[in-house]
Amino acid sequence: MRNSTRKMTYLQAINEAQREEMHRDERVMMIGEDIAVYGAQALFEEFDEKRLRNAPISEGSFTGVAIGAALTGLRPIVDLTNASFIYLASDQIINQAAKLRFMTGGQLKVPVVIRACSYYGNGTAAQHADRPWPFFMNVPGLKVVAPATATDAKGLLKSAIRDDDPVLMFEEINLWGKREEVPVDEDFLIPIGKADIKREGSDVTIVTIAGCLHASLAAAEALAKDGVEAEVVDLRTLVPFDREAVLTSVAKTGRLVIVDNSHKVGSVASEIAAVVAEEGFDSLRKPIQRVATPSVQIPYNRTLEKQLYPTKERIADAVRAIL
Amino acid sequence: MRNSTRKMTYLQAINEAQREEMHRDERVMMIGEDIAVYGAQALFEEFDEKRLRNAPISEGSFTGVAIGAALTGLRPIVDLTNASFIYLASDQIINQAAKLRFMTGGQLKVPVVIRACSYYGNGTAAQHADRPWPFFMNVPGLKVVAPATATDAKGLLKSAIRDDDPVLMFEEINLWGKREEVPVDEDFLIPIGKADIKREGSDVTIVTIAGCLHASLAAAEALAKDGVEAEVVDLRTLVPFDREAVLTSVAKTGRLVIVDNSHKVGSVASEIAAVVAEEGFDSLRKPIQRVATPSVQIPYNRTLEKQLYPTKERIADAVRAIL
Amino acid sequence: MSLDRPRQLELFSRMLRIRKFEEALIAHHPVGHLSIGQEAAIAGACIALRDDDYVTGTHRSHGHPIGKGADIAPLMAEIFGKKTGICKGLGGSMHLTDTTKGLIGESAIVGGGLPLATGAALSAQTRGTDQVSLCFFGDGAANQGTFGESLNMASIWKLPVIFFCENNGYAVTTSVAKSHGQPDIARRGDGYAIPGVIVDGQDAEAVYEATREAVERARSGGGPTLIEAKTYRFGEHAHSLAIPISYRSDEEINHYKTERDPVTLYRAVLAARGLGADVEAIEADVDRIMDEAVQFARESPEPELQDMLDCMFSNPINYPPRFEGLTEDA
Amino acid sequence: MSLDRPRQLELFSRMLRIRKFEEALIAHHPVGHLSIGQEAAIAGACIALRDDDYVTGTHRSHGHPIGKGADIAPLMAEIFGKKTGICKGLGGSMHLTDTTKGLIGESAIVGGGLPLATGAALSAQTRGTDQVSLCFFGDGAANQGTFGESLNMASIWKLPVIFFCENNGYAVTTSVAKSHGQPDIARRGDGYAIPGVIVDGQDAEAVYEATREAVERARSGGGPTLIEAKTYRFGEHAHSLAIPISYRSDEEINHYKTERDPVTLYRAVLAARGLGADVEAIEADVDRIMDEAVQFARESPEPELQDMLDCMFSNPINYPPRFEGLTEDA
Ligand SMILES: Cc1ncc(C[n+]2csc(CCOP(=O)(O)OP(=O)(O)O)c2C)c(N)n1
Ligand SMILES: Cc1ncc(C[n+]2csc(CCOP(=O)(O)OP(=O)(O)O)c2C)c(N)n1
Ligand SMILES: [Mg+2]
Ligand SMILES: [Mg+2]
Repeated sequence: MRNSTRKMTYLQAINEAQREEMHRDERVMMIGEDIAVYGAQALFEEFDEKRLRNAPISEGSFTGVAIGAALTGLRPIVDLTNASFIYLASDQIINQAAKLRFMTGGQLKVPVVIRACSYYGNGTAAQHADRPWPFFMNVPGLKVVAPATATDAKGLLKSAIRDDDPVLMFEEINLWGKREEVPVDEDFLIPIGKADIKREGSDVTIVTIAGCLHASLAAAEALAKDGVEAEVVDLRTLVPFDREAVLTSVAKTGRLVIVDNSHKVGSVASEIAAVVAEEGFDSLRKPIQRVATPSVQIPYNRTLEKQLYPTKERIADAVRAIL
Repeated sequence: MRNSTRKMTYLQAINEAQREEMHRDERVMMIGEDIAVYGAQALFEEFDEKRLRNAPISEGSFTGVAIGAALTGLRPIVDLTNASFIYLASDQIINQAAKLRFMTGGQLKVPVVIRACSYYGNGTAAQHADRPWPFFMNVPGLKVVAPATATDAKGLLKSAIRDDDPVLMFEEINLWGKREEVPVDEDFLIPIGKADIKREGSDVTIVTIAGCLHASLAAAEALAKDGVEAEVVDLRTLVPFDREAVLTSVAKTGRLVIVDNSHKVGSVASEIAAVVAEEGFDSLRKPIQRVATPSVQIPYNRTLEKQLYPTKERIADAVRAIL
Repeated sequence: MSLDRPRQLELFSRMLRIRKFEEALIAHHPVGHLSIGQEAAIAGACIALRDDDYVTGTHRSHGHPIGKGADIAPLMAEIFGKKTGICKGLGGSMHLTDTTKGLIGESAIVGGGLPLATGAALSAQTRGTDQVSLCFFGDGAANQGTFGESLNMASIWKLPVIFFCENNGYAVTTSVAKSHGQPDIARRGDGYAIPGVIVDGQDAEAVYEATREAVERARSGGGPTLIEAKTYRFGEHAHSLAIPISYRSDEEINHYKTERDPVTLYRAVLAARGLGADVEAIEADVDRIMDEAVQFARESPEPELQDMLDCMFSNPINYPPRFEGLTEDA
Repeated sequence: MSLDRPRQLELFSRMLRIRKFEEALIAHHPVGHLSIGQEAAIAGACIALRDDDYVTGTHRSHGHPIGKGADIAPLMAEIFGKKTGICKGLGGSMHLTDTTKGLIGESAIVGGGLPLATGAALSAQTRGTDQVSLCFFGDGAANQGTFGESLNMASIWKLPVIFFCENNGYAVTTSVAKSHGQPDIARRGDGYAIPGVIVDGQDAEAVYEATREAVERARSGGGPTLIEAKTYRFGEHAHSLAIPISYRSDEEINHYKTERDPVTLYRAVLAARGLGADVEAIEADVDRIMDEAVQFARESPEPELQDMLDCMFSNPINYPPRFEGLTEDA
């Protein structure tokens, strides 16, 4: 049991995490629109409907309802489905969830998890294609995770559900289908705040955010053929991010490329670059490179959309530019 | 007339800008809660009430109403009063104002100005004390200004009102009372996107954001006594920010301190640091320093609050750390 | 006054164009949220408007511009993602917007159009025109906070806006019965002192009548109206969307398709009025329009990166920024 | 059942504590949004609740914890910004929250408490307790989108929540007449099939009666109620806030102060019932409590930076971060 694994997709891993935690702790519940449509349908056979709330289209308030429930003994998981809807809930997340414990002098706990998924390549266009993880970076009191593999998704979501503070989990639709062996141990957790070196290397550090891991690993393989060994640091947790892991790797390589699917300006990549420019400056041998999405809205036309996100090629080029 | 000035406060300069533009262009109007209370009362004597809409407490929708009016021939100024309320309007700002022109293939214009003010030192506590300018940095399609002087406030607000794209203007309550000579010329404008060197110097570059200008100038004077000449670059426009001005100054000084009242993580200061670490790396002689507000919510207790924001001393210390 | 014959035929033509436009999509480019089944509600409302009246819509956006009388080819090309599309291929299926017909945006953010339509009405009132604004929204959107906020502002300022709910009974898989405190959205108007009207959304002329009244009230300074058209979507929430659960019965679906098809129903009405020949002429005409539109869309070029950049700002400032790497990619 | 005498006296005592608490503030630490004039609405509602029932409040937060029976001294110390304050001096005047009395937050974001209270009710229902949740909100808050969203969810899930509107006629300078489609907020309940009740907010026992009924409905699974208490604030929106315009008449203010003072009115009722002596004992007692509270607040220490950091997270991770420079400043 302890070390056994099962092959499953990222989305299955998320639902396994939710299932296991709902069995383990009756305070855990879910709320969201049409949650059955987004993978949770199996849960309806196992759990009381009271713990699976199909919400009206009221993102602002059903997120607030979850926060209110978290203040009073439940441990809700909010499924916002598309990440572009999160702005509607941002007041409740920022002004309530992130502040209530502080404002009450520590009298309250806010154990709520908020899931949101970014969409790609389906022609959903600008109002359904945001990658808003940078938004919540600046808000003290929140934790933000963005796993790139099924194993990390299961382990981080379970840690988030067991955490007593508000945690945002960002997913990407093109990760949902990725399959791998995932630990079945019900107490398998990935700690919040710890990055993972997905590939060791000594020539350059590639810090990857959310789903960019996969293009980054591909770029690293391509670079290896030219004898360039890239270290791929999968951030996994965006807030608080693992500065030690990043700084240690940069101390070793002296070169840093940061890869992020969100728009470049004001991105998580910018924060990492800033921290390294402050704390790791002396080990930096070359300019930092951010590979991100340019400042343009996401178009409906898929040929255009494809060209905007970081690719294996753009990542490898960025590395070559600082060798 | 052309070059004559009048002494007025920052808030008076804002109201002058609004008055002049409402006289100049009958499409300009205002919407907000209790706008008469926030300095606009004089306008009620001069203009039709239809152009001064006292809104119900519905930030999300009255901002959307302004956007809808902007799409159909008006040029609204939204006064959100306290910047901590902007999250309620963020969906309309991000998913509508910033995207409508793009999503319609350029058929629409969105000439709307959205004002929001950050509060300090009044014991308003965490839900009334945010400095949310970083929040909108990551959104393509928005322009963001944050003037620090009455002259810049008047000139930038007038430019924002005449601009055909959505512009956010962030103010700070402790700037409202600052008085100086302000040009009275009704066509006096400060261009969006241009920084202003408020003090020349060759030893270190201090980039200041919003109201941090004043503590930064004070720090520069203190440093001058020790023979350290700081160049103070007042960013004025946060998006798109004047990268040329910043990079040119850093090329001259080789040292960069960035001062920002908002929380440090994911701040505008982080973005500037990232850009310089990419584009100005070779001219950097020392680590970049960000002087900002730590990752903690704003407390009611004023003695504690005071200690959180950048001060003349903290800025000077940051400079000395990299001499 | 009721519709004269030419307008009756135009109403039928617009309904049929919505139907045939989406049948053409299913055949040639199957994507999007289809309005099949809701044509009478859409066209019946739009036929009561002038070209210069404003309309906002939803993710289910195809019907609104067609109902308002927009040219078909640029709409088709848009869904094909082409440069000749009404939105240059940037907006797509959820955002078909033709400003020349008064459309000011189809919001794929559910509930997002309510304040925009209210703002357009405020604009007309402030500028002193007699334009009105009509907001299409769904039953699900009525649960978004913008609903109450917008109705309230429209009421206090007596704005010339018609809030038109296409109540098709479901929001994706969530029925009105399970998501609304009570099933009649029109009943929510009273809380804001706004008249709430329920109309049979499958009866084109009934929808026209209800909307005409509301438009007259709005144009004459009488303020907003909330209209709820009870209607039904024949297809799935979105074309080819896999729904793992069953949330409505086949009986229900079949009943609407066989007994309550708005196009069939209105066709019969017109035929009974002796307009059968005109109807057939319209049918032939609409088929031809769709064939030409599909061919136009097929043969049109795709947009380029520069088109995208050109649509970002009205007054670009340091844009596009070189450092973004975009121009290298381009 | 109506209030027995001990509860009547407790009700009066709570009303008087709110009044005297704020008079003590005016005398010794003049800040904040005062509830003077609204004591009957607040205490009358709270007296119908159990200690373990939940309450959310507003920026006008002083009355709610006092009405719910919280100890006075920690509330006073909080407003003085002291470490001994109920929120360690971090929350302040707009956030007086005592969780031991079921309070789960006073939202200074207008309308922000409506979903929180609804969520507390959902929590009670899901956990299978018979607790209820009461949400205090203002007339202005009824125009926030969270109002309709929260009422709707409470209705569809039959949640044990009481939406209690302190309608004092104004939101800062904006009258209900100018900001609401129609003046009765209770009338908005019908759109969600929620009973809407209007009660005289200056009559303590009338408020109690209306709330008791709503609480019984909620506890017995009957779902939510919307109560609108018509009341009045005697002072300015916030103490010592400069308002450049006049938005309500002196006649109106004086009428309420002289004819409709809830404390005076209820005192007379109790006196007429022969409880004059008990009332005087309470008055003496309350004066003493306030004097002690002010002294306690005065003599209490200020919070330190570490207290702040300790209240940020329940499970701190790499917190506080050294690089933030905070610990250097400390
Ligand atoms: C704010 C927001 N939340 C959720 C969604 C996802 N979504 C798209 S359509 C839809 C259902 C809308 O129902 P309704 O308003 O009745 O319109 P219909 O689809 O029935 O035409 C949902 C939930 C969205 N697009 N926007
Ligand atoms: C979201 C939000 N918008 C605006 C404000 C500023 N504000 C504070 S109190 C208030 C008036 C609230 O009126 P009402 O709900 O009637 O409560 P009352 O002050 O009358 O008790 C306003 C507009 C706020 N705190 N939050
Ligand atoms: Mg529907
Ligand atoms: Mg009020």
